[in-house]
Amino acid sequence: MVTVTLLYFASLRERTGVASESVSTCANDLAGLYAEVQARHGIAWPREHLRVAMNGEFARWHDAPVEGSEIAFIPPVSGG
Amino acid sequence: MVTVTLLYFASLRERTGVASESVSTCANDLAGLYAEVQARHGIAWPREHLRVAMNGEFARWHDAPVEGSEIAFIPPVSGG
Amino acid sequence: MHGFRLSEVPLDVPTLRGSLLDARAGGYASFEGWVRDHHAGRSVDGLDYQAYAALAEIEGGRILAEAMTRFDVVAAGCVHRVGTLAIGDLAVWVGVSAAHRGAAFDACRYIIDEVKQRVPIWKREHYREGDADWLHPMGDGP
Amino acid sequence: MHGFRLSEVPLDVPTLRGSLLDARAGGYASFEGWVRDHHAGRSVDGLDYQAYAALAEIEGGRILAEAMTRFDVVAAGCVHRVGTLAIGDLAVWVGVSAAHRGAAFDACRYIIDEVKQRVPIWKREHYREGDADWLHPMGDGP
Repeated sequence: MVTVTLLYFASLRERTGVASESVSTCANDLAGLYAEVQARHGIAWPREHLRVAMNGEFARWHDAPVEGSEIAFIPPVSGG
Repeated sequence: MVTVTLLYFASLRERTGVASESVSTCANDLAGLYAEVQARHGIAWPREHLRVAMNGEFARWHDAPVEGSEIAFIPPVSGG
Repeated sequence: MHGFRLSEVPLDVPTLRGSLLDARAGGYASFEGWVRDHHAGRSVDGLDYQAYAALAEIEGGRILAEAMTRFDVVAAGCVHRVGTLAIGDLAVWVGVSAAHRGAAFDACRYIIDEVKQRVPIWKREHYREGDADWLHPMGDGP
Repeated sequence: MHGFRLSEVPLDVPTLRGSLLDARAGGYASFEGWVRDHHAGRSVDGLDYQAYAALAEIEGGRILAEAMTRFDVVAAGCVHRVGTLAIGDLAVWVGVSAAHRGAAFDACRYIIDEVKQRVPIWKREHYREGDADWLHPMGDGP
């Protein structure tokens, strides 16, 4: 079990209603963590449409969540 | 025989020493007129490297010089 | 302005441009993204940009470094607004100086294309009818 | 500034850019040619531009009209300096606004490429050694 901070942006922030939250998780990897978040917040968005970042750097879905880290699920971007 | 005004720019102006000159010519076309100018000013530049304009519009070498017109031999350009 | 940064305040183009002036540079290409009054058939009144700032600055900096490596340029910069913008406001500026224009154009286009695809910034459009939407190209929404 | 013109005085980029602002435009691409301090391996101190003004304005206007036809743009302008310029001075400005960036970039590049090839303007470079030369790409000289 690790405790991490989740960051939400754009539609995900609108859906979850929070900019960040602290959660404890037993997920083995970031994919599993996203599945928990999907279930808890009712997010239909398939993982394939998102990217994931840990501690300010892009990460891989099979990376394990690191204790105390900051994790962001990155929806498709629309800058410019 | 027609009388026309010749305009010179850039290297051609430097070579002829004038920005413009009035000449009378019996040349049948602008190619013939350029041949006269080449001989008179010692210009080696082959016609194929130049364009020609008459009265502020590009013209063709086989066009006849028009009485009173303004004719320019246009060396390769280097703006920008 | 060399490299990439976010800005919470309006951009001053003359200052940004001036920072790229260089006696070795013969060409300067720039791109500006302006907030326009319509999108996908709807009338737009304004928009918000939200960024994941820490990652945006890292990824933006990476794109600028790639452009410097791939193209023969003298200097390059990009600044992206965050916050609330009105129609006609400047959302993003890219500027590139180079000895020759081909490299300046190519690098400028590379930077804006990559920034739009990779940098974690999101746009929320406000429509004339009163509703608003986060834009997520290629996604169906959460 | 829409269309093409020559200028005997320094160009004011903010004014030129401002003339292309339009609520329908989402992108603005621009190119500036600056006088650089070297060319073909020689150190350059400055230069003169000479134009066949009447024909330059006709041919420049034609290029701008072609760009408006070929690309989906909102507005486009180009101004070219004539006279004596120093290192770093702005020799030519091109600006294009469009709904989408692809058209803005493509039109901007088309305009500068065509202007350099077709508009009767000539550059005389002053070299650090004191000599000067008219440039005639592809020609051997008169």
